[in-house]
Amino acid sequence: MSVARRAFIQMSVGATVGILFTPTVWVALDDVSIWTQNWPWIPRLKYGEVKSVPTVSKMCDSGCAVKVRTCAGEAFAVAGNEDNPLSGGGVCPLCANSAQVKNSPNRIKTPMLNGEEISWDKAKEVVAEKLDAAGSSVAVISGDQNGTVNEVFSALLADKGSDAFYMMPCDMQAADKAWTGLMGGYGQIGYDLEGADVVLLAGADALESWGPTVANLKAFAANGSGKFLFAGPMQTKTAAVADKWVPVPAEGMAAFTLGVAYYVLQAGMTVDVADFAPFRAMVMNDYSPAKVEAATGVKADRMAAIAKQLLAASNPVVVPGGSVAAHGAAFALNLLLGGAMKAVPEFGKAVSTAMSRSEMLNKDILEGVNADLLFVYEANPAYALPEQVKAGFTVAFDSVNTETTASADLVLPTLHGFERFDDLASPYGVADATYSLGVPVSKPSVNAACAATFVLGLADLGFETFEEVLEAKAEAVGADMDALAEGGAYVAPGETPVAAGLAANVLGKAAVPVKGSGALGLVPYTLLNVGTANRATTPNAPCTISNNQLLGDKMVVMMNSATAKQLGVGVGSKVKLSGGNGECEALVQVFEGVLTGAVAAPLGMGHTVGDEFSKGKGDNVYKILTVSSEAAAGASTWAGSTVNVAKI
Amino acid sequence: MEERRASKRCGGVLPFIIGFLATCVLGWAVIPGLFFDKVEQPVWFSHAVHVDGQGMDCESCHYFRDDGSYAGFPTNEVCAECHAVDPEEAMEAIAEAGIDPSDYDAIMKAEIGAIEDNLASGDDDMMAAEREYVVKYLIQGKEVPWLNYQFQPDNVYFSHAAHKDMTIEDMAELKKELSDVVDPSVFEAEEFPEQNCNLCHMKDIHLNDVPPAFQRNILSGYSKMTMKMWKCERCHALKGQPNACYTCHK
Amino acid sequence: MHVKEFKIKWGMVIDIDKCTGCGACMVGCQVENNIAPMTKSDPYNYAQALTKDRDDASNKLRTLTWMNVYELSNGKAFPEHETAYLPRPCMQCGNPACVPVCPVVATDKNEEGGIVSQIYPRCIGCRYCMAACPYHARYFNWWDPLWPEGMDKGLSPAASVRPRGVVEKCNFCHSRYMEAKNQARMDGEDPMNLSEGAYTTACQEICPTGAIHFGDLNNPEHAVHELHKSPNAFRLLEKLGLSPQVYYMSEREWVRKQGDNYNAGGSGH
Amino acid sequence: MDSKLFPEGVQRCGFGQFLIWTAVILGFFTWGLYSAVLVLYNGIGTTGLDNYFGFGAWITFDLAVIALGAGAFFTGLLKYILKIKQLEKIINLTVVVGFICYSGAMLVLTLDIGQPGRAWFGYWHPNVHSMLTEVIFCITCYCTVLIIEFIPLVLEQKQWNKIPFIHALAHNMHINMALFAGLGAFLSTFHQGSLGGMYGVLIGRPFAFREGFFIWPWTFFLFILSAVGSGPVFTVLVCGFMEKLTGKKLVDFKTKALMGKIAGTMLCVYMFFKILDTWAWANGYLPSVGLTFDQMFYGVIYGKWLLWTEIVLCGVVPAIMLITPAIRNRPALLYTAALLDCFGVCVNRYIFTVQTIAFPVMPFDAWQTYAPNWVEYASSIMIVAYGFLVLTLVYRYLPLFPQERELN
Repeated sequence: MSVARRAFIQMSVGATVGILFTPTVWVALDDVSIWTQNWPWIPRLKYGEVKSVPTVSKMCDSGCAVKVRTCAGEAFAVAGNEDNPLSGGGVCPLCANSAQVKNSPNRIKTPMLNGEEISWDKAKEVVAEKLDAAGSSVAVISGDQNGTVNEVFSALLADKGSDAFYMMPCDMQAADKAWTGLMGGYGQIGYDLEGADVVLLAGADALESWGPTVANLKAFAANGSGKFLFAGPMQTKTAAVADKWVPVPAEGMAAFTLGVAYYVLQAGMTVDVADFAPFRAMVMNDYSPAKVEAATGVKADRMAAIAKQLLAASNPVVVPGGSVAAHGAAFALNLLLGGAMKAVPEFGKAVSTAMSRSEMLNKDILEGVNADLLFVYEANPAYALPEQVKAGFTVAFDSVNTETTASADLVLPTLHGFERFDDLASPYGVADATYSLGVPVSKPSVNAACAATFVLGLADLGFETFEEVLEAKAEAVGADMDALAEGGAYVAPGETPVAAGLAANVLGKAAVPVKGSGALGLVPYTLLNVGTANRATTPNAPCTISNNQLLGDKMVVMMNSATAKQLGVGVGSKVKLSGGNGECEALVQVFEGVLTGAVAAPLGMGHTVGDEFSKGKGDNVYKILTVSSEAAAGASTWAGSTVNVAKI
Repeated sequence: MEERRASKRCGGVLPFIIGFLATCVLGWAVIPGLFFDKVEQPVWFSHAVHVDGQGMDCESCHYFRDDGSYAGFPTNEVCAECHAVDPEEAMEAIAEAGIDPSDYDAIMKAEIGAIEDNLASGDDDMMAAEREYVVKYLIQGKEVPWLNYQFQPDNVYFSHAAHKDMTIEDMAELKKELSDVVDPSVFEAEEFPEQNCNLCHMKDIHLNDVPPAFQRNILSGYSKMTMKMWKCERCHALKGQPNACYTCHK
Repeated sequence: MHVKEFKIKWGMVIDIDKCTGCGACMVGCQVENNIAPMTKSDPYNYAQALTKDRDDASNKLRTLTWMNVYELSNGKAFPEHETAYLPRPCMQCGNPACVPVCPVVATDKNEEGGIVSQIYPRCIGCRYCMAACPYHARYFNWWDPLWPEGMDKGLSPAASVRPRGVVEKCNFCHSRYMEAKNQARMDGEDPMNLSEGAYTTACQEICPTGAIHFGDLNNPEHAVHELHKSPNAFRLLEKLGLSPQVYYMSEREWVRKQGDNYNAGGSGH
Repeated sequence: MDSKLFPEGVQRCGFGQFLIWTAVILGFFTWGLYSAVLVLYNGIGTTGLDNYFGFGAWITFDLAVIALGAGAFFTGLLKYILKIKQLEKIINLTVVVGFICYSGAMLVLTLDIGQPGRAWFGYWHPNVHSMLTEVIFCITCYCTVLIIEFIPLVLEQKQWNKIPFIHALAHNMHINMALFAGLGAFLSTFHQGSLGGMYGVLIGRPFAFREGFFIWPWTFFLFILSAVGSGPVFTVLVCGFMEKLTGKKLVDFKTKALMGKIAGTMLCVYMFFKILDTWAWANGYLPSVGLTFDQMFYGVIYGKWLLWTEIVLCGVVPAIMLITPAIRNRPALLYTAALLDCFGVCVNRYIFTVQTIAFPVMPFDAWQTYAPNWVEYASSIMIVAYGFLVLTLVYRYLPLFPQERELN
């Protein structure tokens, strides 16, 4: 061993010892651990003034009144708006994630014509040209149930001589058909859930997805002494907190309601309408408890007990869901009981040539749409109604990519709810006429525009911008624009409902349960965190979706153990559900809260377009729903859908 | 054989000592400096010009909001109260002049009236700095990415409101115990300033004309002046304040 | 058993009979506390391609949900079946199982208010606290937090973004406590005697049915003070002696029993 | 080729054969290294662990190898402190095995913690109440002790030992080895105990929680006993395996039988207390918190068979076999008993690690199951490969077995 090498080794040892006597190693160790606290690939926070700005969010069907929390002007969270009766401080799980959707990569960034990016001017040219060519063969499908944007679209249709305004299927439509159509009533039906002392939710999943959900939940919470009964084919989340769950098949809901009405009539309750006698006779003859029990499987004494509870109550209300007949039966029962059902007067129109809400609800989308030019506004018919909608040229307005925008000829990005003016006029179900306004909170982050303003540029409807329309609307409502912008709602009390008749002859026929030919009843259910027909689930919501709906990428359907035994399946079995014109794949979960002989499947999954949180997750149950015609009521319904289940 | 062994022994100590001393010197004198990058502030901001020259207060820019949060660095909105260049007007003028709005140098050279007429500075250097701020940030609607000498990472929660009533005078009693935490000269002034900023922030920053470079740790990204946890803890302990984790972390 | 007591004791009383399990609290919590949405792929990490995908939200054993809603069943067959939903934040135990086990004092119960802290920069990620917590209230960052392109600009200023490899849990939105104290200081009030509602958690604020009550259990002016003494109130796993600061309420006996099946008989451990 | 480096007077296989053998080991090692890199680069998400099973294969592996490595400190204790002369024939091997087990465990721990860059926090911010802190301290200190115990063996390498300084150093270290043996015994006893204590203190986990003595739950003492009841025979197994592999006699059977006797005695003591503990847990503690013994088990994966295997088949049976001279003195039966014993202690560590956290404490929660994925297997195999590699090199170049020359 040479001296040099040895010296080198010794020097190295010395150097090593030496460095330990300096801060170098220890500081480096410390810095490394600090580095692990602030890895450069971990996003940093931004700081600034934190504000809460009131506006409305329209992610869910009814819309939520919210306060958007911003930091340095950037929206980061959503809180409820205590000053607004639609919120009372609460938010639904979809709208709770609205700020994240605003920044989602799934936003449509710019107008697209057949997949090519185009300018807004070019888009306007294209639409104007198509509008000229289409003449009166123009249709609109709106995913907005209560916004003034519908007035603008319907006024455009009126301008072109068309009445083809369609709303996506909703209970509001069935209610309107029953109330104004069959029973000749006035106004929009509302339910005072807070003031009622007994609430029979006859198919209305009011505390999860039906109507103004957040307002319902607030009313439920505020209603300290009221009893809530839930009738439906499945123990939904509403049933979990209701005092009693009464298992009733969806197609039997009308018959069940009339079965309850039987006892109410027996107790001598009357309504002062022309066809009361035939109505009474119809119920007493055709819907005796024994007959209803035979048709629906609901025990007569169950109905008697419910009727007794309703009769004993001072302010009861029955809240229907499902078919037109179910709505009619419930309205008749409410009129008999004289309780907390309300008729909510419609607000004045901003655009004079626009349709009234009832007129907008008149057309039945389930019967099919066909037009040369179709406008789809923030709706997703290509997902929920793939077979019903046809058009020569489709213009889809939406803020995010959906099945509908993917298949549309022209895609026009709308501003996100927090970037635009919007409003909420009496969402269906509220007891009082309620008007709320939403104002922009953030600057647009993509090349989007206001859909209504775009439409106003296509025809002379008397306004230049949607903001002007909303000013006119506020004036028509009689509200103060500034107070509305600060988040307060304009409220006018609901009135006592008055009907021309009880539609005895129609109801008698329409209430007969009609079931499809499949082996099992299909119970489609909606959970807001899973999504609606128009809105897929949001980035943070999948964590809240239970393995009873989704397991991996597979949809989960639920049935009780008796049904599972009958089918020879168990927890985790893979099954194929076929019904309507389609098929779904799913895994089985045993849940005792489903009617025997029925299978419960979650709506809102199985998207083929969208972000990674919804795309390819589960299956689309809309494919296997069967549209059946309620011939007597002149409407169509999904109630009574059945499926065949095969093990795979 | 004897000789070799002797030389071996001798050689065993000397190289060792050389190595030891060399790294000791390196480790104390040279290496610590290598941990830091020097980064200049994005634009030249002179506290002296604003405070001395314009007679502004600290609170003009660094104030408490109504909710008790602290505004820290002023936003464009605050700056624009004096630097009254209308961004829209300026952008229009830039467009008219046919200049790309992201080509800062060209804009600064073009002497656009909408900008130049509203500059407040007197001498050329200051005017250049002000112009730079206006062109690069104000009219672009971008906030200036000021470098915070007292940078703290996101996991630290610091409440200015909780410290606002502390005075340097009170703290002077603890100057010995705090000698490693607070620059001792802060306690040596004849008359203590009204604000207590000097306790943690760069001393007498309001008199500063050319802001010093920000020394960024190459590994952790911290400022050389970032107050480490033990300093916060020392003072809290001395003042009888809680040192629970969530007192300062989030 | 040693229970740490403080003058202020922030606590929750959750009314199970009001909870519909809608999930708004979970979403509100994730948004407030910068919990990244669960994404399968990491476009910025090339080594991810070599191994398996990250987990998506359907894998409930890998999700990060400080607030988690459990579904309870009374175990009976149709039609006698009943369900209930039980939101589970961190229990902020008086005698936490997780605190004494942490080897590096990254979690502690040492602050006025009794909130169990969890300090991310200190945590070495040994997961001993997770093994110790019977409520599954502690979560591990299995992957780097990742927000889909552009979504990271809307982060909440309330909580630092945690790197992978550390444990985290609900802290009753602690930075809101700090903000409430700041506001009190600004208004010349006593930050150690906040009025009801001055400090709220994100889950409580967003809950549409107001099922979650929050306040100082020791302060007679706060609603939870009375609520937690209700005969229908109970705590999870009472008998293990962890002494949680989160209470539940239900009029349904089977729910109370499931919340604490150790309640029946015996003197407790 | 490298025969000059071999220990004095022994034969080793050819260099080519040695290279092939090493290459095979390195193959496994590289596979494990790849998984380790994935873990460090991507995070622990790559494993099969989850929020219910924060502890899994790695911790089980750690606890098992540390228990099996207990042969080092216990044999050291007997040899240097209690002066049982005969054990010097196997003491070198116990030290090497102990070193491999402990250093391997530490390598796995670096992977197992989410933030390896902060591993030193255990020293800088220790929580004196945490059993894990005790583990971190003792395990690192004891690993250092093992290195110190290992060094003289390395220094005795034939070529190095020719240097007078190294020769003297090795000699001096040998003389003072009793000190380190004592220190090692102290450290090791404590952390074997604190590993058990880690589970015993979990008040929220009725499966593992135990009352105890002062701050130590009973599991603290049970873990020490089970470790010393299995560590010595693990060394015997390693020795036997090496003999099979090399075709040479390395340690006389008398020594092995003595090791068996030592382990057997300790195992008997352990089984006595373990059975007592299990009984008291099932009949005393569990009912006191409203639980039953049956509720602690689930299906096949967490069935009672695990407990019976551990206590009866791999506990009582080997204990009887090892203390019965007639059985112990027959090689085949000694090895069988040793295998059962070692397997038993592994099962024990597995049950304490996994079943403890698998039991759903909240009544409405469900049992979850855990299976390690390839990443955890591969990284554990990496440590095994590392052990093989160290033993291979040590056997080839260091005078590991003082008896080798006379026995062959």
